[in-house]
Amino acid sequence: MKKLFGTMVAAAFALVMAANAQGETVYKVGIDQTNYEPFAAKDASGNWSGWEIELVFAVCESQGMKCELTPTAWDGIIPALQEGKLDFIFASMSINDDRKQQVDFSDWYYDSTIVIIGAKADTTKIDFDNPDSVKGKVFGAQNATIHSKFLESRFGSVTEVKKYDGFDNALADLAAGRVDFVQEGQSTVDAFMKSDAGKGFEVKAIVPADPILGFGVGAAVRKGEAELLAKINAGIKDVVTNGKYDEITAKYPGLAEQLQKPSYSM
Amino acid sequence: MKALVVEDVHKRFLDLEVLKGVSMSANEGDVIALIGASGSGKSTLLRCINLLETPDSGRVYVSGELIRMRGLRNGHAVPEDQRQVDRIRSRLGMVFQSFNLWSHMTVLENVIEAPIHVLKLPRAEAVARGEALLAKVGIAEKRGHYPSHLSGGQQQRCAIARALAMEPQVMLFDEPTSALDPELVGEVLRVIRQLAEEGRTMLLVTHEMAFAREVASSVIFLHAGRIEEEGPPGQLFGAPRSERCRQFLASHLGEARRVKA
Amino acid sequence: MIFDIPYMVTIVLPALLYAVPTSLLLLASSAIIGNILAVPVAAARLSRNPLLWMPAYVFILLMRGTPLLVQIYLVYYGLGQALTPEIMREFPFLRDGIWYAIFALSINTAGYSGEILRGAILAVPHGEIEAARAFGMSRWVVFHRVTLPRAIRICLPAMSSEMILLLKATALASTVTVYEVLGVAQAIRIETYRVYDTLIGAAIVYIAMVFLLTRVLNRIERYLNKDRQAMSAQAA
Amino acid sequence: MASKSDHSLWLDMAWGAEGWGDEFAYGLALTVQISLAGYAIGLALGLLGAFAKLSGRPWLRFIGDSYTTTIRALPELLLILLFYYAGTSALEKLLVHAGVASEDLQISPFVAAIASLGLIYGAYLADVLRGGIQAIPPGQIEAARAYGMHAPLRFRRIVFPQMIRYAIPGMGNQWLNITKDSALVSVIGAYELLSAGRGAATFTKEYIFYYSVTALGFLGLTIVSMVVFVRIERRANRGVRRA
Repeated sequence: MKKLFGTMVAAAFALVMAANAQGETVYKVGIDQTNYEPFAAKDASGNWSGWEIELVFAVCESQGMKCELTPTAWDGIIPALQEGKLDFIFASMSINDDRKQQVDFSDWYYDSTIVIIGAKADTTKIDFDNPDSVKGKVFGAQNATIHSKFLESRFGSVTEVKKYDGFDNALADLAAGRVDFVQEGQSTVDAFMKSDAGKGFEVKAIVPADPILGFGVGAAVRKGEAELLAKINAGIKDVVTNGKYDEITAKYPGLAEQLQKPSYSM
Repeated sequence: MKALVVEDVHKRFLDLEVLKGVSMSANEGDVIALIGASGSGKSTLLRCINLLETPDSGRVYVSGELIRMRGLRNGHAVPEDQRQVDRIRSRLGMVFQSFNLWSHMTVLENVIEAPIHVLKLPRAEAVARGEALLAKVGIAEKRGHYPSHLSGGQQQRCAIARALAMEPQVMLFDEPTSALDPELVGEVLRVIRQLAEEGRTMLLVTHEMAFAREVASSVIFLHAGRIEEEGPPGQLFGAPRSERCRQFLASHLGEARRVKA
Repeated sequence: MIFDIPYMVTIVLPALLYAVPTSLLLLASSAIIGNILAVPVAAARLSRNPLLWMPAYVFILLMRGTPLLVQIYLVYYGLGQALTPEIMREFPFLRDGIWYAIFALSINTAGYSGEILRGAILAVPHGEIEAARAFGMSRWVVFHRVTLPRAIRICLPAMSSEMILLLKATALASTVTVYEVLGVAQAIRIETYRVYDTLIGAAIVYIAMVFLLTRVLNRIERYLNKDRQAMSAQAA
Repeated sequence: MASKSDHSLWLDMAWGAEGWGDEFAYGLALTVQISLAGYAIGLALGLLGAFAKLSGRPWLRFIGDSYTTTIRALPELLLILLFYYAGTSALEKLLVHAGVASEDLQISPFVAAIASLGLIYGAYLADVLRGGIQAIPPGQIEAARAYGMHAPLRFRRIVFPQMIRYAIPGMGNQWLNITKDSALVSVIGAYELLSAGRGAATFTKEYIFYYSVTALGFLGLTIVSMVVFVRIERRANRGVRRA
């Protein structure tokens, strides 16, 4: 018993100390710990895969950076970055003013139309300037996203906006019928609607531009880390101009039409 | 050199003064019986000698070595050097009223525990010594048993063997038979008598008057925290000078007869 | 990272207090449902009929052997998968997470309380039950007039700590879109990026709720133990 | 819903790239690791807490009592969030400041999970261990003093083994509780069995099946733990008269 106790304490300390041992610089890339197809999802093989995962490794490779994925709870991903638990976030984070006060963004590396989806049977006409058009309906979105904030600001006064710790759970409730509409980037909902569970759903509305939504998706670094930001920007530019970007996109059927690609004049 | 010297020991619990200046001494080979009514301070005196209770003032010498104490402002005192206390304790063999055997250790493990870890005796030597002592107190066959499987008398004999295993200079007995059923008292007293006959220095707090009269070389009668009378057993039991002692003995006579029979 | 006491007192705490009724609703309804369910669970568990005690045994093992969070997920997302969207639209209350949370908390409590009650029933002095039988009371009458009331008094202290645990467990409802105290605290934290104010504010609210609940439970215990107090008063 | 009639869902639990079996096994292994390490820290803190609560010094007793009452009054999920979001950065600064760790020390969710569970269970184990110490007949400790055993020796040879014996049932309960509470750390992004279950459930949209498998994983862990603790209890109770 005594021996066991000693071993356990030693093991615990070893664990704590292991966090302390570090060799060469490995960049910790913050991604959402929940599934966000087709950009990032953990499949049955246990690996993270997806368009964005491939892209970030391509960016890292182009700059000779050693990168390591760090799945993080989405609602804590900005604090995690600020506290140094992450070196940068590469997780479909939309660039908007709100977040710019917390972090510095790279150049945008994709943009996707933002849509609201709902059941095909539902005949509600969503009028973004008239909240009463969706009175009694329930919206769903991932917590701490531009989507939840946008829905809250437009419709929050008359409808319920349910917020989820991951987009995957928002979809689960959409399929279950607990929420009527879910807002997300088109490329993400597309993956859902192509699946078995998404058969009965369609795009109900295309979300108009709004300061809350900002424009484009970028990598986020701690405020003032210009050097790292420059590297990431160079990396993004590199993969876009050398064709690697298109190569990755081509692996995901239908994604090319959904994504807006940044362009760089030579 | 005296085996044990106690000088002017005082001890108070809250506002109750239990020892009001007790002095006594024991030569090598003395068997001193401490008698007195409950609350007279006899157990406290015994416990002050090995510092299970810390005397508020006074001096205790074991084999001529003074246990160094430091007085506190609140009237109590603490030992100056805990290591000295531990060393002196290892030379005093204590036997408790309620045995206090370590219940997670077998009989033999109880006996060899302190010799190995306090005296740093090699294990084999401690085991040999322990087995010899268990044979001496008559429970050799119980060596692998746990205390809870033993009768009270066997437990107390084991506790005596445990104290003896330290080869103490003085044995301290704190009412060793009080917690025992009457029919088990005899077997424990037999062992103590045997030790007395071997010439061990012993201090014995007891209610067994007949036994005290038989084995003690000297008897101390305590009353209300003071030594009321002391002397050889023949004199103290035969012709007590103090009225209190006479009364005490009279009330315990019945008990004494019972044990004798 | 900042900890701003005025901000916490004026902004966070009022918002959290607003969510206290939701937490208390979760607590009260699952305590009532769970403890009522505990009676048949305990009775079945004590039955000699394997068709009764075996399901009760498995139920208790499942409730006590798996994390409450997994039970909540299983109830919320599992039922979400089982109930069709048509049923959900037919019964709009089914869309609200709080019912699933109450359901999960209730069956969980039934498992724990059932086991506590079982122990208490076994601890009822046999003589008292025999005396009731001697008066010709039927088994049912003996159970609900003598055994159960005695058992409930016996297990009151254990039940009290179980209720404190239940109050703390209501915080898990925040994981299935229920805005009880922790849920609201989390929403504010995410919204404002302020960690210390919100979470410490929630801690203060929970400590206050636990403190008050402890006092209420003590009152109830004292009330139900009137008979013993009278006795000890006489003895003294 | 999308029930697949053409093949059993159990096939999806296969090992390797095609199935979720290895993800669940990995999650279960991490659950066990997090629980074990959290429990070890909990025991160390619990021991300190128990001594503080039994101490003769009022300020130590106050610290011990405040620690256990506060932790006991707070939901475990809140404590885990509090430690992860607020506590780790403070701890990092403390360790760096104390020179124990280098500047770039980062506490991962995994370590934060272990530390927060350790902190929580330290409070519960403190009360269990304190009960264990109080259950030791004082005479046995006095006997150890009477033979000149110094305090650390007394603790090692007499107090600790007996305390553990009296505390084993309570310690067993707390072990079962920590294995279940370890599921809460999935919320802060530490990977364990429930994270594996959620990943599989949301990826395949088979919530009932994969959350049931998750529950069964925890249930298996509970049952194995119960069997082990019955054995340990039987071993530890040698020398105790059975009533």
